[in-house]
Amino acid sequence: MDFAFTPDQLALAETVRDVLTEHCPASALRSERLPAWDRLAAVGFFGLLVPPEADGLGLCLVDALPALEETGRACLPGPVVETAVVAPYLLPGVPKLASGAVRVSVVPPGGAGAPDADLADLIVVAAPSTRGRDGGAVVVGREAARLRPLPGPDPCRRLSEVTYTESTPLDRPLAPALRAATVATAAQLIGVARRLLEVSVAYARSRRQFGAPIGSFQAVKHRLADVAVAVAFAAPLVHRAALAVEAAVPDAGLEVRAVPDVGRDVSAAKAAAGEAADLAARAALQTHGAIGYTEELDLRFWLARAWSLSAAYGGAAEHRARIREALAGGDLRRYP
Amino acid sequence: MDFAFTPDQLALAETVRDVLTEHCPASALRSERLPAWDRLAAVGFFGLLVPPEADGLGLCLVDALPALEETGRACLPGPVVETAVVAPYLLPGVPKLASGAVRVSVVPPGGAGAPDADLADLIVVAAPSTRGRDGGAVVVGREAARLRPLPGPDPCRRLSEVTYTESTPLDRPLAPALRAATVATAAQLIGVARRLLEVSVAYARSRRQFGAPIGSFQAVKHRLADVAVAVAFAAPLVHRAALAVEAAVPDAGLEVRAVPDVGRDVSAAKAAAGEAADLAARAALQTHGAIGYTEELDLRFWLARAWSLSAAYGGAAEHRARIREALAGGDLRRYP
Amino acid sequence: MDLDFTRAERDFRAEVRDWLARHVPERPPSMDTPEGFEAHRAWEALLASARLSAVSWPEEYGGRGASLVEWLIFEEEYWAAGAPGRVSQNGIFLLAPTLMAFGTEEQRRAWLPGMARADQVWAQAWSEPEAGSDLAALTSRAERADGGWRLYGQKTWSSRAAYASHGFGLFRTSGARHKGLTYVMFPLEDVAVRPVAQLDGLPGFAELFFDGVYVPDTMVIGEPGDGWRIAMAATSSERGLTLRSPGRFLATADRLVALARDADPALADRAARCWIDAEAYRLHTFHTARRITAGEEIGPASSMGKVFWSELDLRMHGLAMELLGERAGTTPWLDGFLFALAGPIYAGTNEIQRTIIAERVLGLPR
Amino acid sequence: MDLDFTRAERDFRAEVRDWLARHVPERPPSMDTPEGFEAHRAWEALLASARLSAVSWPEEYGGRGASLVEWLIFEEEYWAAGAPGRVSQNGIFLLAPTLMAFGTEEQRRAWLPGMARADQVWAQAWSEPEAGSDLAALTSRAERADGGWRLYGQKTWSSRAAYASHGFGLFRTSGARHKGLTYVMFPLEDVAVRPVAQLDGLPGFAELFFDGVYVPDTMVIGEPGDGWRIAMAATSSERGLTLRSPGRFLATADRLVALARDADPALADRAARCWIDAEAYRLHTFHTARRITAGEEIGPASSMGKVFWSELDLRMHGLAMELLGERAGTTPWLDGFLFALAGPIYAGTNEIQRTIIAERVLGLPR
Repeated sequence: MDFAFTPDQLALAETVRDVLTEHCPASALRSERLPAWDRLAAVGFFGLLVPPEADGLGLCLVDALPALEETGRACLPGPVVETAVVAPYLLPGVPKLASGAVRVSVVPPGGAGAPDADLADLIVVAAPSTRGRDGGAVVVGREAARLRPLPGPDPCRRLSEVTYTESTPLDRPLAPALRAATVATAAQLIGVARRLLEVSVAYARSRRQFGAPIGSFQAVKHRLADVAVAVAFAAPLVHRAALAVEAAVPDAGLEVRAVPDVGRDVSAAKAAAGEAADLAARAALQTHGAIGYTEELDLRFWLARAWSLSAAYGGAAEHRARIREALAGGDLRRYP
Repeated sequence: MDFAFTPDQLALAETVRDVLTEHCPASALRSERLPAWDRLAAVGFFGLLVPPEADGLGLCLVDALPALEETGRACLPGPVVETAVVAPYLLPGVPKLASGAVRVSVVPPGGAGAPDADLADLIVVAAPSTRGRDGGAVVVGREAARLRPLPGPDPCRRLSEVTYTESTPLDRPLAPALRAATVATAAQLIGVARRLLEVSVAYARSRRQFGAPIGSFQAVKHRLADVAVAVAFAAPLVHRAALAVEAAVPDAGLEVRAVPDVGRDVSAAKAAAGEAADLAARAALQTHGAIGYTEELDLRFWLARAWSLSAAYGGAAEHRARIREALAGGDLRRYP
Repeated sequence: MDLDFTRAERDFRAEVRDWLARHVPERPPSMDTPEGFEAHRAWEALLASARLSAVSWPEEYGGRGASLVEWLIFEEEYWAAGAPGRVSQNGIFLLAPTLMAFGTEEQRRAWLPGMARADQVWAQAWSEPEAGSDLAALTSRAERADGGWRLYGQKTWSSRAAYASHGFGLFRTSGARHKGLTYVMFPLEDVAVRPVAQLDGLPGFAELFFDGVYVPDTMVIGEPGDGWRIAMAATSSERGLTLRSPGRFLATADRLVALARDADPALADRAARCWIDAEAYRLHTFHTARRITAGEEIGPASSMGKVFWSELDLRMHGLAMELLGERAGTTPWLDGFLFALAGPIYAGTNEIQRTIIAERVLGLPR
Repeated sequence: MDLDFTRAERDFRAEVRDWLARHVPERPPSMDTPEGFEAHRAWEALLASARLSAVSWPEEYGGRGASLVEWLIFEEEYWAAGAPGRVSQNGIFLLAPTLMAFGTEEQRRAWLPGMARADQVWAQAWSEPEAGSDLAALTSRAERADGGWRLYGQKTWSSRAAYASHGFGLFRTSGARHKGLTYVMFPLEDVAVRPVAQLDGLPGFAELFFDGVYVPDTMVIGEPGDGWRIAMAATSSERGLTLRSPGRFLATADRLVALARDADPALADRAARCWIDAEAYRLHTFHTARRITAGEEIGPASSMGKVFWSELDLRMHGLAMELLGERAGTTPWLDGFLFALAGPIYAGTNEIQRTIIAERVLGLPR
């Protein structure tokens, strides 16, 4: 039992944070579709989860989690989770995946579309959702796909409906990859929420009304405190889920660790992270007042990201319904 | 359209309020089981809804509503709603009902017990609930009933399980009486909530901490403002329900008024009033701090009443489930 | 107490419903685009042709002298019919009540009929960069000029200003804080207008820069220096009945319940709660209308309505976002959600409203 | 990062679970009745006989030197087994950490073993009638006397004091506000104790009246005048790990989910949320334990835990009240609800906690 990120895991996040601070500033969100991707590729980000035999680092999801949180913090555009997390699970044999030269997008089961599919080389399209069952998926090359843009709130995470002429069936199970994608998205949401909170605190310290910084008013303080609490208690659920996703597979070196219900842990993480980010977005808007609504303020990118990622890979209500069903089954054992 | 109480209706409430202020002070709640009942009887309170042919005033439920709210405001003990509202519907022929000489208690369908049954002369016992259907009821004389006290939060509204040896079947439909009882209880809850708010405001004005009255702190202000809002928007639902209960019956003098779904309106009133009272109770406790928990403070009587009446005639969740079902049926027409 | 509509009220509802069924256009483009603005103006003119753009005004100004209850009925029918948003909102519901209460007969005759027909469209201009929630901190000023005033300074969050023809707001003529503010109408043609794009990318607001714009005395409402009192009366009506009529929320609630019909019961339950809350707002408003008709002052109690409807609107649209997930953008709910997010902020933030309720309704100490 | 328990931790859990399964008594009467108090004391003595009353203490004081994680495991098993509330709570979880950090070795030897066996039961005495949330406003005082101090003044909300043998609290020896307060232990036998009945009619608290009670210097913890700093360290531990371990809420959440299993889905959904929140609190605490073990200061972040668990506890019990309706009083949930209602108030109200989070964690201005 050592429930804290290791120095290596934190150092990786620090590296990613530095890259993103330099190469994905808020101004880049207005002008570039894929800021910082090449730089992230250069530090090995897209090979973290790729097996060593395919030139990756063969790390676990939990190792990449703080780094993924940084991509949320920076509001990094592009199919990040799909390329860095889903692809190593489903397409580990695709050449150059680890180098970041291949971008992947995904239409999850029941999903409306694929994020940033126009920037992807390969698109994984899941069979229509069959409630809990793994209906399989196919891989579609970009040139064989027809994309129809879906309007949505997030200018930096554009969804497209995907139809296609040719496809290759996937021979790997979809469910573990989707669980990992859901947890990775939850980690990004934690990053988005933390950034929204930081920005709101900074604004509340500087903006003055009625002769005092608005951050000195109890209503503002308590609202932002509530966001801090929500984020603080959502994050460990996300970290646990990342461990559960891997621990559900027996490890040769250790005894088999008992994860009673990985899906339940994953849903708990996504629901809590999505709700924390939503609360952070509301609080950010209420703190900023009308200026928060303007296109001029960078805030809007993080608001949009909070909303788009909350809906990605299932919304909070959907995940809680799954948790409810799991609990109704009567197995209340916990991991750990 | 004239959605406000008439001077007559308000004058009646004023009379009841005066009686209760004098004869049902908080101190009486500690020492008496039936404070102010004789005085209320003397001003005709128990005959308000009794038909004129049985010596009553033959008024409508809405006429008595502000007066019923006063009984909640005063935390009046005894089976008030059962005697003043249910009995005129179900037992209009019982002699001396209008004079207040006969007290009635009720075990509603699915209810755990009868309130203050040991003080009642007659107990109406509904058949076990058959979800929406009127299973009928019987009347039991006090001497034929065996009472087993049920522990509960409210020392001034004690519930008893009722078993009996002899009973008389009721020949009147139970549903209209239960709807009226539910609305009357909702009106009492509004009264309880208003009193809790007043007491909390008074305490917040006088209690000082950190060198200022606690009512000057934004957190306290905003919490009490939320209570005021909840009460202000629950009350009209209760008033509408009282009109709907009567308007569902065609009136010779007027055209038939369309009440699409009386049960839905009644459930809306009870759910909203119960939740407003619950919010008022929480806010009262948080405002008073630890002293709010003490037996010495009168506050506890109103807290207990908020909880006991919230559960009486169905809790908020139960009523909202009924509303949900009604809406799922697709009839979204409103009254008026 | 009764809740039954009179024969006249029912007839009025039938007439409005019938007219709307025959005239409501397909959803026009956003009023914050040039073509959408013109489409909305044309719609206002069509409404005016049936004397339906401002039903509660006296006939001589273009209304039909409808009662408050009739106005509420109009609003219910209007939003239930899916009719377009009101591009004349600022004029009809904010400026007009002020002209009725504080303007001269000449001012009313000069401006109200054109407002009813949307010949002029009005922008409001309350806020300034350093005076958002704290209106008394305004610094824009009006300086005495021959037979009128010259306006200097900057306004922000001026809704509709990107395309409107006129505006109104407070300008400082003397004094500090609440004192010495003057209520001024002005044409926008001589004002520098910088549109401000919102989350949806469209300029729902603008910044206004005044560099000596001249307005004659006839454009001042009430006495110079009396603007704060006049504006507060308007703000009170803004927060009260006229800003957000129940009809809008009833229509939203109906659509939400339909959207949630086959949803997870936990979500359907939240929809049911919203639907009931919309009813509560409607009933509460009938009661308020009764009080106003009886000559009562509503005063700070209108803050309760502001808190209630703005949070209800946000809950409804937030729930719709949850129900629709990634498909929300293909429906009008996403735009509605972005609009609803502003509810707790504009027309006095909900924090300010709660403080007003606490201090002025409940009597808690400042 | 990993979440797997070591072999030793799993063995410890198995031992505790087994012992509890064999020894947990039927629900005793409330510890706020004379017979219930004695029953709870007897239970503490039985726990102590298995070195389970204070597992994290060093062996020489009656503990078994358990790690923080082991202590959390103990708590999970303890509450899952339905074991009684801890009548020694104030001593073991509030006073003992203070003695460990600020007491002398003599004080520890004098008091800890007896505390572990419940030979002495301790009441806390922080609040005063005019200093509830504002502890710095304390006026009770300690006056210098030969080889010790004489205590004067009044304390209130002293939990357990109706039946306890000893108490501890702050007394003013000089200065104003935070300065000049001294941390004093005292026997209750010479203190006038007025029990205060709670909502449930039982004296969970008492008022204490001091009229010159003499305590020797050995009953002062730390230096005279240094009490505020010492108490704040204890309050921080009160708010952090030791006041409300996750085990309590996990057990409640399990029972709640079972209670809601056949309930309306809207209620079952709320139960599911509570269950997950209890897990979140557990995981967060594992992380905190790791930080403490690594020598980090938790500091004001512990306020987040206080807000979270107290509101979770109230949501869980409030939901149970809704699920049970008028039958709640026939179950332990009603008492649990009344107890949970105090959560947002005691150990620093949640308003104060939120202000601490805002100012000291987020850095917002005072």
